[in-house]
This record gives sequence, C-alpha cells and structure tokens, in this order.
Amino acid sequence: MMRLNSDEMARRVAQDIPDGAYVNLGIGMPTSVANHVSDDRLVIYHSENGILGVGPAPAPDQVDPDLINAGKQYVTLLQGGCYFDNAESFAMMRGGHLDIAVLGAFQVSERGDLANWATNDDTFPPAVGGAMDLAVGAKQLFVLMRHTTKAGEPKILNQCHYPLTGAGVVKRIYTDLAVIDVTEEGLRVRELYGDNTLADVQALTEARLLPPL
Amino acid sequence: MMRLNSDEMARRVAQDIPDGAYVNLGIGMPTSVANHVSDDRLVIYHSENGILGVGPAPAPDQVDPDLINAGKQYVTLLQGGCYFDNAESFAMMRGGHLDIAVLGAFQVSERGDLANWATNDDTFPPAVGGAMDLAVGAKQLFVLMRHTTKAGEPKILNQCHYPLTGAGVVKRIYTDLAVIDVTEEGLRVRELYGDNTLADVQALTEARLLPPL
Amino acid sequence: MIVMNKTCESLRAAVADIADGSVVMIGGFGNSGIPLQLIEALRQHGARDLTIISNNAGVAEIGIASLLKAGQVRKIVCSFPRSSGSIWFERLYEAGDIELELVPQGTLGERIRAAGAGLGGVYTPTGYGTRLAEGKETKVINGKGFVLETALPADVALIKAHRADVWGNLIYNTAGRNFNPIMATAATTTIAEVSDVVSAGELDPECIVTPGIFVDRVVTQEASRHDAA
Amino acid sequence: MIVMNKTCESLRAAVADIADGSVVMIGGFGNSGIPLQLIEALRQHGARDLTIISNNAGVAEIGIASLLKAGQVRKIVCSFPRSSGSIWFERLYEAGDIELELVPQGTLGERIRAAGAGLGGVYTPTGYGTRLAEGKETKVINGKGFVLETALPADVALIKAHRADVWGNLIYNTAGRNFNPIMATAATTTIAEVSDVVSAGELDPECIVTPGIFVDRVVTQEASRHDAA
Repeated sequence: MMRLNSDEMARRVAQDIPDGAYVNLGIGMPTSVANHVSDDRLVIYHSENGILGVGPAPAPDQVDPDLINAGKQYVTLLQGGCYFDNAESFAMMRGGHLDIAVLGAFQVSERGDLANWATNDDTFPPAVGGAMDLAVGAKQLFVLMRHTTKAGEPKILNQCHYPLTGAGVVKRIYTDLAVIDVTEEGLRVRELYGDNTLADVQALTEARLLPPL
Repeated sequence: MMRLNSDEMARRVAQDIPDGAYVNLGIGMPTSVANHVSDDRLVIYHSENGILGVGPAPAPDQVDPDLINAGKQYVTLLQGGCYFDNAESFAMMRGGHLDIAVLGAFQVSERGDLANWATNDDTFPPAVGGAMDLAVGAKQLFVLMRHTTKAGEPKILNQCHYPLTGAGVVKRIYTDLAVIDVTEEGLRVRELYGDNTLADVQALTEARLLPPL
Repeated sequence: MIVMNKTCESLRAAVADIADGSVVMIGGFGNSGIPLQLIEALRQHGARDLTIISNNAGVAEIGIASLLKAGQVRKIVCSFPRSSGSIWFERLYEAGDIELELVPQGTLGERIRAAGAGLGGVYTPTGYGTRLAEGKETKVINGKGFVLETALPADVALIKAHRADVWGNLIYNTAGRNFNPIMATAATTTIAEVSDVVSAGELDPECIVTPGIFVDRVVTQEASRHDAA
Repeated sequence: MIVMNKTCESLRAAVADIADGSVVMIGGFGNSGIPLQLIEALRQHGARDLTIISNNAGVAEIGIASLLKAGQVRKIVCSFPRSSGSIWFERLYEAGDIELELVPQGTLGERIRAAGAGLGGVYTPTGYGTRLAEGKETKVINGKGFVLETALPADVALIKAHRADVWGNLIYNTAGRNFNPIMATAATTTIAEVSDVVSAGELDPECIVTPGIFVDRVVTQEASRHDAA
C-alpha cells in the first residue's frame, strides 16, 4: 500500500486549487496546503478572524501581535489584501463567496456528512469555532484527512457516529490512500495513489466505494 | 389663538435637543430644526444615507455631489463625522442608538401611533423610505407638524385613518399650538403657546387631551 | 506569480452578458453613488423584462428612469420610488405597466445583506403592525413584535465606487457608499463603475470598504460620455 | 460650541459601574484585538456572577482566564473555549462550575450584530441538522434548511481598538478588528481600550471603522502596567 505523508497529502490538494481562487484552509494539516501551491498561481487565502490575502509567516522582528490566522500563528498580508470584522468575514464564508474550503475531519459519511468538531466524549469540553459556517458556505468543501484512525478504524463511513458539523456538505475527500468524490451516486474514487487498488482502499473504508470513471 | 410659524415651531423643538445628542431630522420642516439649535450645544446629526456628523450646506464651489442628506440637499461633514453604508446606518436607527428622531406626520393617534408615509389615495404611488425604521428605533420620537390639516381637520386622532408608519411609537408632538406628550394615561398637554387654552386646543383635536401637570 | 486583474475594457463589455429577465441591483441614493454610466450601458445593451432593486426609481430621464422609459423594466423593488421628478415611474405605475414591491429602506438593506451573508431572512421590528407587514410571518420575541423578511439576492449588481484596485477592492466617496457595499455582496455578478483603478497594494488595507472577493468586474468611467457622473 | 469628549481618566474609572450579574462582551480572537487592560481592571473591580460573551475562554492565567480563575464568571457564551492552555476554563467545566453556551463562530457574530442592529433574530444555515440546532426553531426557505438564532445583547462591551478620537470614533490594527466592531454596537455601555486618543477630525472619515455613536467611553492603555498588550 502506498501511503502519502502529510506533505504529500497537502501537495496533492494544492494541485487542485486553481489560479485566482479564494480559499480558506482549516487549522492543522489543511493550513500547510498553502506551502505547496505552485508559484505560477495566485491564490487568495481567507482567514476567518478577518483577513483576505493572508501571506506567509513574518520575519521574527516583523511580527504584528494582532496579525494572526485562525490557528493563531503570526502571518502577513499580501499586497491587495485587506482586513474586516467577524460579521463580514463570516458573510464571506456563509454567503458562498469562497471558492474552496479545505478542512480536516474525524469522519465523513457516504452522503458527504462531515464530523470534525466533537467526539462523543462528553467530559471533554466542546469547541466548534468556524467549522460549521465553512461547511455550509464554501462553494466546494474539500476534506483532507488520513484514511483511517490511528487505531486503523475507517473514517469514511455509512454514517457518522460523531456529532455532525454539516449534513451533505463534503465535495471531495483527500486521504493518504486516494482521492474520493462525493457524488449523487455515492463515493466515487477519483484517484488511487501508486499501485493502491480499489479493493485495498475499500478494505479500509466502511462506506461502499465506486470505481474510478 | 397663538399659532407658531414654521420657524418658531422648529425653534421650539430645538430647545429640547440636549447637548451631545445623536439626532435624525426627517425631511421637510424637521430638517430646519438644526438651524435653531443654540451654538453652545454640540448635536450630532445622522442622515439615513450614511452620515454621522452632518454639517451645514456647502459653499456653491465646495459641493460634493455624493454628499447629500436624506432630503437630497448638499451638505458637509463636521470634524469628527464619518461615513458608512446603508446596513450600518439603519442599524443605528433600528438598534436604538439615536437619542432623538424628529419626523413630520399626517396623523398621530392618542396611543402614539404614527401615520406619515401614505394616504388612502391608491392612485398615488406609495413611498416609505426610512420612516418606519426611524419610528421603531429611535430612543425618543418627536413629531413636528401643524395641529390641523390645511382644511382645518384634526390630525391628532383617536386612531389614525391613514396607513400606520409605526404603532405606539410617538413620544411627543410639537404643533403650532402646543406641545403634547404621549403618556400611559393618554395625551398630556405639556405646554400651551401664548394664551392658548386647553379648551382652544381641544376643539381642534379629536383625541382627548389631559391638562398640563 | 500571476497577476489578478478584474478590470473590464469597456462599459459595454462589462454589461454584455446581462440576460433578459435578470434581477439587477443598482446602487445609489438619489444621484449620490449611482452608477450612471453602467446604467446607460445597460440601456444601450437593451436587456428587457428586468427586475430592478434600488432605493429610488430615478428622476427625469436619467439613470433608472431611462430604463423605465425604454420599457426594459418589469418590476421594481425599492423604498422610495416617488421623488420630485420621478415622472417615468409615476407614468408606468398609473398605467399599471410596472410592478412595485415597496420595502422600508432599512428592511431593503437587511434583505440585501442577508442574501450576501447567506442568511435565509431576518426578524425586523420595522413595519410590524403596518400595511407593509400584511401577509408576512410575525413573531413576538421578548414582548416585542417582529416581521420575517427574507433574503433578497440578485443576478447582477451595478455599483458605483470611487476607486478600485485590480483585485476588485473598493473605496467610496463620502456618502456615495449607501447601498453599494451591501449590493456588492448579494449578486452573482457584481460590476463596479469607478473613477480609476490602481495596482494591488495601493489602497490602504485598513480603509478598503468592499473586499475584492465580492467584486467580479471593475470598469473605469469614460470621460467623453455625456452621462459622466 | 462645546466639545464632546468620551475619554475616561483611568481604566479603573472606566469599569467602575459594572455590576454583579452583568452580561459582558469581550472582543478579541485569541490574543489579537483583546482588551487585556480592561479585563484586568474588571478583575480588580471584582464584579461577580458575570456572563461573558467572547470567542475564546482565555489561556494560561491572562485575559478571560484571569476572570475564570478569580471565580467571577457564572456563564460563558463562545465558539471556541478549548484552546491550547485554556486550563482555567477546562478546570471549571470539568467541575461543573461554569455554564457553557457553545455557538458557532459566525452565528455568534450574527447574533451580536442582530442585537446591535435591532433585529430579533436571523435564520442561518449554519448548524442546521446538527446538535447545536437542537431545540431551536428551523425553517426551510427555497429548499434550504435554516435555524432561527436570536439576538444576543449585553450590558457592557469591553473592546480593543488601535486609536480613538474624542467622539469615540475608532480604527483598529490589522486583524485586531474581529469581534470588536460588532460588539461595540450590541451593548448598553461600550468601553474601548486604545493606544491613543486624538482630536475630532484627526481620523480620516472614510476610514473610521466604528462610528462614535456606538462608543460610550474611551480609555488609553497605561504603559506602566505589566499587562500592557
């Protein structure tokens, strides 16, 4: 089995982000997608705390403590970027103005339901942030996650066991094994990495996978 | 009977506008209230099209065609004023941020219902503008109008015959004859001009008037 | 890295794909902040059966009145159609040749904003208990009455700004903002008429009023046109 | 003509009338745009039984965490209470000593904005079909599901801006805006912590983000304080 590492997974998503796109990258692995977008494309990154045109990390002596991304890392602003408040930022997200959002996930169902904000452990205090707004609002929602849990359990399921972030919202899933589209007919494998076979990937997936077209 | 002229009516309202107040003046006679506020008070005028700190008319060679008030007259901006869009402007109005709004009226009822946007003449196309938002939103709504119609009919009624702008919204009525408060008990005369008597004014008013306290 | 450039070569090109039957928002409050050159381009383009969403209905024979005169408008959604000199609106209205949806000004703004922000609607106190709330859902929340007003989106927004950069970021002139920034958010295609276009980074990022994400096309006013604002 | 001046002489005076049991909004996203000195003044003031509305619940022992540690907070309304280092929130939550109302971030913003704009509530698609919509009214509009979220007002808003003028007009620093401009609109009393205060007219009227009408008190950061941001 060919398993992509985190960098390779992020690079694979980056290939599908077109020139001129407005994109929101979720906290964690999704944020690293920006490092892999090729230099011949201009991608405008949105950060939920109120930035359009997020640039790379600043030099240590150039840090502005207010200028952070959603993951609370210091960032910069591209020439052409701008700032706005929470209401306008989430209007962009919820109002369908972002072309692509890339989020991590605990689980995705075959209908594209997304679970990425809470487990069923009620002693652990919940936190939701902006995930639900992105889930309902982006024109295309990509999930970037490992195909299985650390324990080897499937994360692509007939239905999510964890609380939903949004119902029927995921458009495409990028894992370390394959790229899978959520379609009307079901989960359609779009790409298998290396010599991975449909049977290999299906064995690690609870939901039924349809073969590449 | 002592009848105030328009200037005197506007001056009387101006006396009741305190220093530091945020005020919206409706189109027509209410707009002229600003001309009578004494110079020892700073009143910040709001214009629904997106101005806070409206200043006087510009010199003819200083006109900015975009800088108009709600009545479409050219205005200026005071030092300390600012601009904003329609949504923010009406958030100020509807959200209870203005201390006083002064509006004209066709009719006011004894419960403080306001009718100032339409008659019952359906051949005449209706227009409402921002009157309904001001009516529900200002902390205090003052009506400035002649006590009777040109034909001598009462305009302060048991109930309005014309379509309502807002129900139970008027706080005080300034006419050419008297100042009248809308209270829980009913319409309480606050001030009679000159030697006008309660009986004089009652004779020109359909709703029952309570004597000054 | 390539350069994003939303500049459109001409007013004519900017409006060329507006289809018959479109819902078109037009910014402005009276003649303040109104995209007169885009409106004239739309008139020349000739799309018909339009629904116009705008605060006013135009005066004399310029701006929205020119579209009314040309018979291009089926319906108008606005707060104050009747101004001094709004002869074309009044003529069509009296003849029953135009549909009017009258909306209180603040409600018009919130419905436009709701569309841009992905909301289904808002409960507003404005109009509660009046004729303009008839037939609408109402709700009493904490003892106060509210009317449900639904989102009002458009196919196209024609807006007027002072200056754009090539990313479509916009700044305005004084009270010329009015409906323009919210309409920019609420249409499938937003087209901005501006005095000039600058490079990315030339507008102060602290002072940009409309972020470029809301703007599809930017077009510079043509100085030679008689209808220049 | 007299001069309007909303400047308050000290942080202590600015928060002196915050009563026990108040609902207090606190601006900021993480440590960006958070009014740390006003929070410290509130901690020293000692008001108890507070409901805090803020995006986060503080980390370590600074900011909102200092109020949690001091036992001044009964309830917190926020979107992301659990951050790396949010030990005081976690401790109180696990002990059942604090009430949590978890709200999706965009919904939190719209509820705050609705309160400031005089709306009763909004229909948002966010959270539809999820646990966070349980018990709430829902509505299908044009085939899409929405959840009714009601306005969320406060008694006091503590916000952080970059600069104020004496009329209370505010500008911010980069992404320090976040919740501050909308919270300014939604509280009975809005108190802004700023780096400096200038005269009326010194801020560009095209670039003012929060109009002074929304701001009651302005207070300058005290440089000598160890908690200076």
